Amino acid sequence: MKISLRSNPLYATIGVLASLFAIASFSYDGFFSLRVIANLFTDSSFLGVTALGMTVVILSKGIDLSVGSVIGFTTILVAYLVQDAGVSVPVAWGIALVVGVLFGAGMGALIVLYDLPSFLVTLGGLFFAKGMGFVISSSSIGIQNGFYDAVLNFQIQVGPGAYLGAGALAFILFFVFCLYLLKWTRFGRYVYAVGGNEDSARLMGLPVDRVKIGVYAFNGFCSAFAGILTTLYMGSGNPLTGVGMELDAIAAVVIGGTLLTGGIGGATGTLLGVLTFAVIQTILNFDGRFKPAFLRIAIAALLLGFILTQRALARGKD
Amino acid sequence: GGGGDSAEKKLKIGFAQVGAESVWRTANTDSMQREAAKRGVDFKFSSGEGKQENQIRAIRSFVAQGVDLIILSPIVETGWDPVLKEAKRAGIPVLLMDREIETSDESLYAAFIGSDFVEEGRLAARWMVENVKGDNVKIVELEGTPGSAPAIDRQTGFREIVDKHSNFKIIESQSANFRRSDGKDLMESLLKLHSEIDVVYAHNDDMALGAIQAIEAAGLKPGKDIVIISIDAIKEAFEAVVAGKINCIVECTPLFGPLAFDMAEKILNGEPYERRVVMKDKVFDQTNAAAAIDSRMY
Amino acid sequence: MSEAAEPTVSKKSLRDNPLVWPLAGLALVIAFNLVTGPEFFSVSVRDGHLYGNLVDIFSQGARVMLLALGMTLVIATGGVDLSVGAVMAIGGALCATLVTNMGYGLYAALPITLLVVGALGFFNGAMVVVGKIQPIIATLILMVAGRGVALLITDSDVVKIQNEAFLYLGKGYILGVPFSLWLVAAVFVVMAILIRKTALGLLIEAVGDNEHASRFSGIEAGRLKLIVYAVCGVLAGMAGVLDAASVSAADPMRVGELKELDAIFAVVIGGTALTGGRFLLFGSILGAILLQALTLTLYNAGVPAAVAPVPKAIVIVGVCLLQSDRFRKQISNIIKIGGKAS
Amino acid sequence: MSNHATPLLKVSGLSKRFGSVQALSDVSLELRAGEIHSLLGENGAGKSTTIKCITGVHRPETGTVELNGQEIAPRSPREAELMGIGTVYQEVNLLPNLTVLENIVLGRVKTSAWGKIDWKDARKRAKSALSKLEMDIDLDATLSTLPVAMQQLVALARALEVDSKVLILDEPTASLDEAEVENLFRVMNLLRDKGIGIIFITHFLDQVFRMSDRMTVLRNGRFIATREAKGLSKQDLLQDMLGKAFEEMQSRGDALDAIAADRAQRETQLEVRGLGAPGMIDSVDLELRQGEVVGLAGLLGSGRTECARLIFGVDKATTGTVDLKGRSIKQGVPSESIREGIMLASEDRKAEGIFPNLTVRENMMIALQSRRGALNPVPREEQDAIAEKYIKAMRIKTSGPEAKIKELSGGNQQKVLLARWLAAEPKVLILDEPTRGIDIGARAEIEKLIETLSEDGLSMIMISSEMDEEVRCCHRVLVLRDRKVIGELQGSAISESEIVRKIADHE
Ligand SMILES: Nc1ncnc2c1ncn2[C@@H]1O[C@H](COP(=O)(O)OP(=O)(O)OP(=O)(O)O)[C@@H](O)[C@H]1O
Ligand SMILES: Nc1ncnc2c1ncn2[C@@H]1O[C@H](COP(=O)(O)OP(=O)(O)OP(=O)(O)O)[C@@H](O)[C@H]1O
Ligand SMILES: [Mg+2]
Ligand SMILES: [Mg+2]
Repeated sequence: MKISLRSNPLYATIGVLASLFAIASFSYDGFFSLRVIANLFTDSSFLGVTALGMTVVILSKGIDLSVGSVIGFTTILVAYLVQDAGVSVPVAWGIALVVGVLFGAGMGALIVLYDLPSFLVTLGGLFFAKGMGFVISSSSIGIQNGFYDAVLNFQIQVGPGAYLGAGALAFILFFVFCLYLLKWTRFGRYVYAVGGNEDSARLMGLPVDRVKIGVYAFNGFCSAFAGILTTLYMGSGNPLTGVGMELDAIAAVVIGGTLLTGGIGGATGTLLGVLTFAVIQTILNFDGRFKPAFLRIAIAALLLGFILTQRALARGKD
Repeated sequence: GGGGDSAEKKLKIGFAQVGAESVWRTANTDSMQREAAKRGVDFKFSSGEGKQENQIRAIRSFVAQGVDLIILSPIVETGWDPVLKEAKRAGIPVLLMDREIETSDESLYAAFIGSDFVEEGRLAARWMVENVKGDNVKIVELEGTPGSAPAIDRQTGFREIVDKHSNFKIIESQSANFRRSDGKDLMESLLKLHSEIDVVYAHNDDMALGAIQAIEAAGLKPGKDIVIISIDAIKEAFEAVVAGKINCIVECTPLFGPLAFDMAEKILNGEPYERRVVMKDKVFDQTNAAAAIDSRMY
Repeated sequence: MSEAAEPTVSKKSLRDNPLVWPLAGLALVIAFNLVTGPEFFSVSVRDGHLYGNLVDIFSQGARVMLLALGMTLVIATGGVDLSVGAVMAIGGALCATLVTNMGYGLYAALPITLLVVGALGFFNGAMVVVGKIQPIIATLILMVAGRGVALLITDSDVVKIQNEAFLYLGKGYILGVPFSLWLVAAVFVVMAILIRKTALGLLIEAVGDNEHASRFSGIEAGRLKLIVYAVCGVLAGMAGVLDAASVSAADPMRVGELKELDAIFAVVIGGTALTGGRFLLFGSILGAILLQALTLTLYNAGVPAAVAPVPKAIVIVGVCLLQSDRFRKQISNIIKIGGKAS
Repeated sequence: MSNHATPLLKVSGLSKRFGSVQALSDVSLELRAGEIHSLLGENGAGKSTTIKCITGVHRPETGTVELNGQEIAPRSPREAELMGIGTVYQEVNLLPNLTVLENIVLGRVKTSAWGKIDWKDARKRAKSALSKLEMDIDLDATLSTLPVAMQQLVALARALEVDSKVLILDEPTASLDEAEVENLFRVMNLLRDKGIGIIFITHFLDQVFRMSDRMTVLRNGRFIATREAKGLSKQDLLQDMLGKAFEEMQSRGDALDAIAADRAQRETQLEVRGLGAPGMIDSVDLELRQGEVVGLAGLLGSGRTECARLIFGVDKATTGTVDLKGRSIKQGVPSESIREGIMLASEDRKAEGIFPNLTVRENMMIALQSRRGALNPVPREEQDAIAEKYIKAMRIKTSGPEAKIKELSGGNQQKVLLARWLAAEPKVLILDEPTRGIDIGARAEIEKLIETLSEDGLSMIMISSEMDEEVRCCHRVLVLRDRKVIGELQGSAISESEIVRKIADHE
């Protein structure tokens, strides 16, 4: 079982992503601009944060299907607390994050303590969070709040017409944090160890159970965090938000080169995966000529082209 | 060709559509695209695949592209303020289509053209109250996707009227996600649960058409043993009305194209326009469906 | 607690049988219905065929059963197929278009459809085997594109079906039992024979258990995977045709939405591990039945659709917990203590 | 200095069941400070299970473990480690996706503020651990890119890195070559002198006699005896282990010349010409006659495994041909090779051998099955017959043919794999380390088996790091060095000293 990975596939991914961007820049007026690049980060801030959490889960050889629902739940929870219950925004955010962590830790505990398949437990989590979102409110709640406006008005100008808002900045900072977490901290390395071979990790004396619960708790945090970013992005809460986002997140992680079999991959790849999705979406929005039927096919074709080129390059270098 | 003069710049309009989840929706998209082609507009179409985040992303990219005007068919009512502010800052007017939004700042959009889902619910209920007789009419409501605007509004409007009539009672209200096969599955099970159902009110035609199949499979006659009422009025539903299987459909037209572009041009040319245009929804039943069916486009 | 409630330390063979747990889940659902409304179980004969909730569970569950059967094999090889919902849409759309719009007879349209969806499945397999793309991504591509293809086939319209033979697939009865059920039974039997009477099943399990070692044992993992994905495609297409037939129309937009999750759920709860290896075709059927029974029960109990996911989650986690040795031990301890105390 | 009244580690009355298998019953063991204590027994005797009960991997049903007179009950290997018990488990239990460095230090790294791992310190410690073994491995190499033997050394380095009072080594020498074994022994002696107690498990009796102060023998999960090494005869020890007298394999001496000459006369079975691939091995020529056993000898990393993989076709050769009975075999398609009758028993049993969740029976018949084709199933009766035959013939310890193979002890898994290949009726069988981890009784049987198979006309290529084994089994030996064949020995000319000389002399 010889896995020769290291940076190779990552370079391939960067290369393909860059050329995709370059081709689009030649094809569409106004595509090549700081503004579009800044938008890539703003538009994928919440997907990016969940995908980073998902990266950690997948690295530990687990999977978490509940993220989309937890995001939806968080948005409606925050909107309810701020708008209807009159809780101050930081407190509402704190509550949401704590709930997210507890929810993730709960699923993790079930998975670890009873040795259950993570797929099933988190599928249960998906349904549960989805239902609970509707229990809070079955329709969307708009957030009208001074604090929100202030956060939304906070922007860093990076170029003409190009701003990085709070969401994008949070995403970038969080990415750096995850990079650090995975590469430099004990928890991060244990995650890789558990994903590489759980039995061996146990025999090597690593606290496997705690790491696994930690992974799901961390991902619960990420989902809640992403939910908060979503409320910033939309200025509202809606239990329908986030439907199917678990698949987007998993796909972004995997396109970034993290293996579903665990133990191999990382945050940088995920960032690239998320940006890939964003670039493809932006291209389609810039083009704007497709009929709905062709639109889906175009997304798939771009995705396929991307992956195949990336694969071919990575293999060529081997 | 060569009609394009550099001085006379082509109009660039972006359209953020909800998705392609139903015949009604694709007819709506079609109408817009056809009209845009006719007028020679540089038309940027984006499908949100049923997700608000995608729609917001599309609007932001329209802003980045510097379109002249944005048409938005919002999937939900709330959550548009941040992105509409961005469009406003860029000086791009926004035309809302099909659904209204909830906002603190009405200046965020230039105008609204669309239908009133609550009114559709009311129309359906009014038809029922007038045409269905009985002391204890039992109604089954097939809801759309939980949380979606049409589902909520069509329920609200319908109940508003039903609540005023004590001889009408909604005995069951369940979601079939606007889907035909879910409509059938749900109806099959409700038929077993309730021995007597007088009226089925479906939030869209697809669910009604699915429910009809279930009713027939149970050996009953839709339209006779059970009164069927639905909303949208796609062609297939019209045919069912003519065939006597659906009793009443409330039309919610998707053909906004010509009107929307007229409005867009007015806004851009600074001509006066009406800020809120609500399409007049029509009600069809056995009495008038046959005459209208040939004019159906979708 | 009475003595009867003592956990009968049943024979090892029974406890180790993975089919026990979906059955236990099913028992749970049945018990709930017995308490809340025994009429749930009434089956009568109407118009010469069986009529009742139990029949519906099977006839409505038929589509997910077909999906789950194919998905079982794919999962057994260590893969997963996310495209089944989209392939369902393509299958229904293609068959209906051929029959309704192009005037083919069902006997020509059906084989063509199955061939095409089989080819789509094969395409999935090729991306996994030749392209060496992780299955979840390889099949995601068709999942996204598939619905577009279905829209193209029908020209973004819903295709009405009036062909009698076609409708029979969804609404016909043989000996009072829905045709779809016969179809699933036939597919299951054929698959079970093909897989268990030949060595295919074992080889698939070997590939899923340790693909690397399977190469050393001379198993052509690639070829097996291609076949398995193709079969999964065919079954998904078939489910799409059934769906179209049962509502007399092929809707390219909403058919099969989220069905991939249902199928995977049925497989996993049926005792097949998502990590591949050992698989249980019958378990997946039971899983699909459990899922459908649950849906019907929720309809019947009048649980609002929006909150319905909560009880669903509880059942999923409950069945999960029953599968866990440690949980069962804890419960039996609690019961023992309770027994002593009283 | 060692206090005989309170032993360092005292295990008494351990019992452990796995389902229907009573793996241990009433096992006791005493380890003194500053001694090397061998734990001996056949495959499946319960050695590894005893270890795992001590270190908290398994929870024994009965029995106690005392460390320095205090009862301990570690709930995980981590706790055991913290108490001062360092362990190298059987099979390489490391993390293939991480670097050598991480594999050595993970779980014990220091962290600074912000939870940052102090890699500098870690690197220093890993280096010093490796230097204890006089090893120089690239600390940043991913573990999975190293050969099994190298991984084993990394596992050792990991165990040596902590300052344990008790060191447990479960078959650490199974995949090491002679020089590395020497190295390890040197370190073990050093540790013993420091007063550390070492439990040492191995199947090599000469190593046992050389290294241990005392030894404890298990048989069928039961304690048989603890004996002083001094004055103990090998025969007595074997009697303890096997429960019966043992007949040792004799070198065939001059008779071998005649056999070898006879084999050289026979029809050519396999012909390899110029086989090679860049980075793996330079062009190899090899001719294998019917019934002939050809050994590949060389040091670790000399390219023996690579050679075998190319012939079998799991790796694709870029040059050269492989002909079986004059028919050219398609390169790079193992399934094709198997269908034609060329088979390889891989050295990496975990990754390339077993199907962990399949049964013993299925693991045995799978190669035969894939040879016959999926649509031509091996009838159940035949499968049962195969399973029964080999379980009996190879004395495989299992609760039955329907047990999952992962529940078997390491050595018994190896036997099942051998059975897999024999059941598939090969024409040419390549055995890469076939006796790794196999007990002495079984080893003798396997050697006998090789002889019998050869007499029946099966051609074999054998790779073994036990040179004496190659000396006893092979009719001809190719000596490899630096991925090249550098010489050949035949018949009675094959001897350890000859092989070593060839390796050393070559320029
Ligand atoms: N996890 C398990 N499940 C079931 N049976 C097991 C398990 N682990 C060990 N056994 C059984 O316990 C017995 C003792 O195994 P153990 O691994 O201790 O043997 P061993 O002496 O180390 O043999 P070897 O020399 O082959 O490594 C064997 O019969 C084995 O099949
Ligand atoms: N010191 C070393 N460090 C890292 N890799 C090594 C070292 N020595 C050898 N190798 C690797 O070992 C591989 C060749 O080993 P191979 O398995 O063919 O040898 P072998 O003669 O079969 O030895 P064995 O089977 O005992 O491991 C090569 O890939 C080589 O890169
Ligand atoms: Mg052992
Ligand atoms: Mg080797």
